[in-house]
Amino acid sequence: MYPAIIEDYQRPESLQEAVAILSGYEPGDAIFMAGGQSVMQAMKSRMVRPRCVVDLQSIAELKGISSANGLHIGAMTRYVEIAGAVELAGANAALRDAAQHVGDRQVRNRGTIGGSCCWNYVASCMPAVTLGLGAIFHLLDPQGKTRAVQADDFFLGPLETARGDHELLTHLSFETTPRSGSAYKKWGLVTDALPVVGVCLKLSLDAAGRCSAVRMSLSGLPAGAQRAPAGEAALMGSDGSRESVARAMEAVVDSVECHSDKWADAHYRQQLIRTLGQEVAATAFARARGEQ
Amino acid sequence: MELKDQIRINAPRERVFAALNDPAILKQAIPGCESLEATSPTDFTAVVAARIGPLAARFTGSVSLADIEAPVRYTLSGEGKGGPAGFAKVKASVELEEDGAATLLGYSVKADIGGKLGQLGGSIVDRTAQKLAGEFFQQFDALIAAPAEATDDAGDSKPVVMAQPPARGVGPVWWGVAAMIALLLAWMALK
Amino acid sequence: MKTVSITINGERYEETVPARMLLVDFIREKCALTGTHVACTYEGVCGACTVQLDGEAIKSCMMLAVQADGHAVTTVEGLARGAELTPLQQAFKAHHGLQCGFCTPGILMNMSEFLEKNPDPTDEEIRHGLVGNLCRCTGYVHIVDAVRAAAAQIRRGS
Amino acid sequence: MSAKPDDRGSWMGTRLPRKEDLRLITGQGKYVADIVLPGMLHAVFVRSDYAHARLVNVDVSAALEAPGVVAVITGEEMKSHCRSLRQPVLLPNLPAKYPTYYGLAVDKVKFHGDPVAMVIARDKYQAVDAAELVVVDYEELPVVLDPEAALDADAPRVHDEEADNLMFEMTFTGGGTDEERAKNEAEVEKIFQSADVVVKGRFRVHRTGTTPMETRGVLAEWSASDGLTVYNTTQRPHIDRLAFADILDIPAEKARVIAPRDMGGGFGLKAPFYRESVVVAYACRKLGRPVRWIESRYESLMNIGQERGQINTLEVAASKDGKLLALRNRGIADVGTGQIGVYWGFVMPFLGAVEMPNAYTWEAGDTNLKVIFTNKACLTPSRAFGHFPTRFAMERAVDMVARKIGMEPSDLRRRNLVPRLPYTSVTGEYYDSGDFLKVWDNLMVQVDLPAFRKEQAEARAQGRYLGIGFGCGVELSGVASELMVPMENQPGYGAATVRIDPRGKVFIMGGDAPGGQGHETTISQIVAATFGISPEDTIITTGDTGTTPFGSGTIGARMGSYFASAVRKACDELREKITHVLAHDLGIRATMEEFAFTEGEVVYQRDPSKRKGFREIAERIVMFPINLPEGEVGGLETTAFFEAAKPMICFNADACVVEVELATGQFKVLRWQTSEDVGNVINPMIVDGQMQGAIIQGLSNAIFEEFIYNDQGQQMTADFEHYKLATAADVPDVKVTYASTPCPHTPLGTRGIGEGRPSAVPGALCNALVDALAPFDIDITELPIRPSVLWQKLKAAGAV
Repeated sequence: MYPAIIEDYQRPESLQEAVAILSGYEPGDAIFMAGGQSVMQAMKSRMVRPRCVVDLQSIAELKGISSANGLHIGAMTRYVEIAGAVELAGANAALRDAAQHVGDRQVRNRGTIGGSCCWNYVASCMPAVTLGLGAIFHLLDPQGKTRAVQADDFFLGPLETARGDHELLTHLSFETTPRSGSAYKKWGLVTDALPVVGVCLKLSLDAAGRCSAVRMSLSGLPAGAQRAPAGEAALMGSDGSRESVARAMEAVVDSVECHSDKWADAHYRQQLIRTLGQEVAATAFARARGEQ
Repeated sequence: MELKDQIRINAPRERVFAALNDPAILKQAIPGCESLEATSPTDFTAVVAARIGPLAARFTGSVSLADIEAPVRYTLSGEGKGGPAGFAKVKASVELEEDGAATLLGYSVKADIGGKLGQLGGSIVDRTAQKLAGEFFQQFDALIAAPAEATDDAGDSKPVVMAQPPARGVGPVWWGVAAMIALLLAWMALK
Repeated sequence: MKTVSITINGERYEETVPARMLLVDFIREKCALTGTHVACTYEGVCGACTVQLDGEAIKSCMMLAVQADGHAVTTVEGLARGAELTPLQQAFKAHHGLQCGFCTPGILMNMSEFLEKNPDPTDEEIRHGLVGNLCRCTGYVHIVDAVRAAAAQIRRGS
Repeated sequence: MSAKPDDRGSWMGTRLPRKEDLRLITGQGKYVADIVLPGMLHAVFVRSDYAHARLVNVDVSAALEAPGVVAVITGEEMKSHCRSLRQPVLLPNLPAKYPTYYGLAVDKVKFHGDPVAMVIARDKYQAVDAAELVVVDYEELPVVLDPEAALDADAPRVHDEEADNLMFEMTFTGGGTDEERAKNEAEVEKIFQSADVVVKGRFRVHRTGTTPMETRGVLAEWSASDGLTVYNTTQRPHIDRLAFADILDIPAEKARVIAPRDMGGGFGLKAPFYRESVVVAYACRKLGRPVRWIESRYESLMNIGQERGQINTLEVAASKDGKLLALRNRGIADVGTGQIGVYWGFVMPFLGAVEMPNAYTWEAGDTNLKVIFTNKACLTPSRAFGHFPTRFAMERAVDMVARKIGMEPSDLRRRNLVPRLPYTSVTGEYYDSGDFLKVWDNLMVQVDLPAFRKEQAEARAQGRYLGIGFGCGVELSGVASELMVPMENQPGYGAATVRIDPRGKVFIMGGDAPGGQGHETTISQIVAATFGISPEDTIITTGDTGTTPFGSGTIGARMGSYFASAVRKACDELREKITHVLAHDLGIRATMEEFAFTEGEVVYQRDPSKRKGFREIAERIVMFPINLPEGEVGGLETTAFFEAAKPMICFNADACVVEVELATGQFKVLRWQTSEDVGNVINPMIVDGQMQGAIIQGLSNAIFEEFIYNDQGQQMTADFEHYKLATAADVPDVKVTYASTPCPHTPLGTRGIGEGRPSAVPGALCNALVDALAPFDIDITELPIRPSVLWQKLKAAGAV
């Protein structure tokens, strides 16, 4: 189908120009277009009917991965670039795990990390992964003011984020902690489908090889991207043994709300949390130990 | 979709029932409510501008009341139309029970959505509806419980919003409307 | 209405179009290049409309024409040079990689970029690369055969 | 890459690359959506949001005012200006309730997606804008969705004019009278009473179908002199033409239907006559301008392509040494509204019931089918027409017997395959020819079961669960008039016109309308082989009722059986004429058999110096028709018809190997191996492709796809995010092998293949899963089979 009438299309070339255009509209009347792989679905089904589309493609500052001074990823950095970025190792390797399996090649050639996080669809990978990695979201407002929002505060629930109506997400920054590893894995009925359940785990090891810091997040559940604090607590001090991971995932299963739908019932989702948890834990520990 | 819960409101039963019949309160408590009008003693229409994240829509709902047994219980049925998006149908019952100075408000809602709204609503319908119902109650509780708390010297006082006496016969429209908005939002919340 | 200039298969098209026009409609209706197909509604899942935007495979139904202003698009009509088919096109013919042909242009546009990035793919990589293109006729078997054969042919040629 | 004729110079049996491909791989294909006519308008349907509701009012005033809008058509207008779709040409000769319905809904909407109005605008975007402005006032009615509950006396009725929701009921065994059937039932019961082993299952198959990548499309134009021309995505243009004429009340000579040469798959979905086509055709006549409707995927998934949808309660009696004795089945098909012309939803389950006994010998059978209306989209034909569910039930039941008596399922199958043909099944289906055992034995050679059992045991010792599953299927090879006339009120014969031009080029015209099966190539090989010319020198035209002989369409594997045979017959008639003239010119007395058509020449075999180029003799007969043998006239063109006296079949057998992960129930199909009897193969590459595609469709149906209605009758799977098709990464490679027996009833020994091919798949798949999990003794009787379901079963069995 076809989008409803769009009165105006703008393609700003600077950040300031972009936020200025948006601020000229009532909230919701103008939207930023990043890769468009979600927004176009919403526009074509006419769930979203913007008066103005502000296309971010020409703003160079929004693009690319930089590890010069901590890890920064521009909001308009595409999945294809993240999937192939060798610098995303160890603590941030989960970004690659996710980006390699979002949608399909064509989607990965257009879709962006910032677009996905700002859309915050209920079942999607990037919100859960950036949450699991503890990303910081950098926002710019029309007055030129910037603010940094922790991932825990950025995602407010499906389709809602802390981004203000007239704010632009410019980039995300990530910690590059040593002796750390992360991993993400999802399951869907067909290959690379939206997650029925996905698990992201990031951990740091102490000198004895035990977990000294953990973040865990889930995708695919009705709450949208969410932390799994019970699992995190249970994994602290773990050496990565299957038993310790199993205990942690059981704690997760006990503490989160799973739902039933046509792809899987709630019990099966719980089982996926258990099995995916084991897989991502094995990978994350290996990465933290420098084995991968 | 079915929602069922019981919540405790810090106000006596009569007062809760009256507030549920007060369009001004309801209008404030319903997220995004633009208007709330009685078209007959038992029929009401509401226009709600709902918004979630990047999505926005205006939604027209109509609600009819039945089995009114003040201040104890009533049932309602409602229908909301989202234009080409589809429709929502709601059947609900509410029961108020005294719990000391407070009131236990029990409700059960069955809602069905149709058209694109339902097809694209997917599994997040319940969640969104619950969230909105939660928002409503939070606001509702804040609106009607505040005076009682103030007289109890129970810490920070909240502004008293109850501005006018309940209009006669205006029923608890929030039900249908809240659930319908929830459904509409669920529809929009899909990619 | 917006005036856009899009280079398609090396030819520049300047047209004034509504902002809401999809790129795929621009290609099919404004440029009369009907090799690019549409097979889903709003979901953008089937991949039949895949073209290359500045050399990368994308779904032209998931983009507005105005977004492609100033860019270069390649469609299936732009693959062959005159009568000379590309190795991938030849392989699809030789290995019966198509039946009804409706999904084929999208697959060719996706796989020709895929093979540039990964000239020596495993079958598993080919299949993973094809996830964004639904085919209902072939069961994918001969498509995988064709892509594998084309990869070998391209490697031999270079 | 180009194939060559075989040693004898024949193109038959060679892997000739397809003639169709060049245009399709270069973007030059012309599908219906690619056809643009001057002044063309765009149509969009407004469809019901409700599954069952009275139409109180349809207000089109705002839509009419919208920019670009030319007209809005409603059901009332269709009813007053056109006949209903309940026309004799579209009605089977079977006793069923046939609802009266029109191009658009009148009075009532009966399923979610029922068309209520059609908006026509100059621009397709504007047409969608305006469709949003049509305001429909519905009075909701209670829905009936469960086919079993639909038979309750107080169930809401889908069609007000009918007494109940039972559309069709038939018993397929025992004979024609109630008395005979009762006697048969008693006899079957006696076998069940005394049998060593009885298995019983309630086998439920969900709604799923074949979903071609190209949706439907209709482009209609009207001219006062020529009447109606419709470009329609149809598999049967000649039947459509009659239907258009009858419904729109147009003289039949003023109706022409053209199925575009390129059609993006059909698989049966494009075989019915659809109501949307009528509205588009009506609108173009009313407006005097071309009108085009291209179906959206959303509409397609809501309206068509839904098949399967049966519950079969099947019992099988067997002896303890593995002889199948009797079957008893009670089938229920959920047909939806039944409002789709030609098939009416029930013809598929009807044939499915007929085909239930499959390739096995039975002493007796007792089968009954009830087809029931519900507030859902009408079932439409899909490849494996009706018997995907019955075969799933049968192939599972056979394995259940094998397990019960401790026999290898493959051994049990072989023991019960019909050993000699012809044979008539307990439901009266005639199996003409072939060799089932040869096909089976070839499969077992490919599979090497002892080696697999060893691999399986070793894997199991390591905690890996491998399983093997078998299935087989008798499929119709085309449909003879004997079956087509009662079933679809249409002839089964194949028809072909063959014309040779003065340059020796051969034109073939057929009334069928292919959608990717490679007719142009296959026919060119037959013609090339028959005339000893190159396939390049042939031109095939299909789909245009204005230029092709009457035919029932591309349905039911008619290509290799009926169309190919008609082409061959026509070619032979022309060979007869050519050799007759040539013998006359050479001054010899010779019969056709004494000439060879080879390498572009016609050679007198007793004296090869006596020969003439094919082109030269063609030119002589077409252009210089003088000095001809007595009684002969010039010209080289003929139309031939082929009809088989009895239905014909093909046969196939499948084996697959799966691996299941206990912890999640996730499984992978590791190998898929087939053995086929397709008669003489014209182009093995094309046949391989047909088989592979069919098998993957079957897998995708069995695992991923499902049309879901919620408890309000809302269709919840109307896009590809919700209706999941298998991607390339989800399915295995498929190895196709042949153990063919030439068909004695076709001139080339060919059989039609491909239509029924997916039906052996779900049984084989589920048998493999059950085999892999044999230690836990689970069973599968319902589809779709998904990891979550398998895991629940494993959990219930205490495996995890």
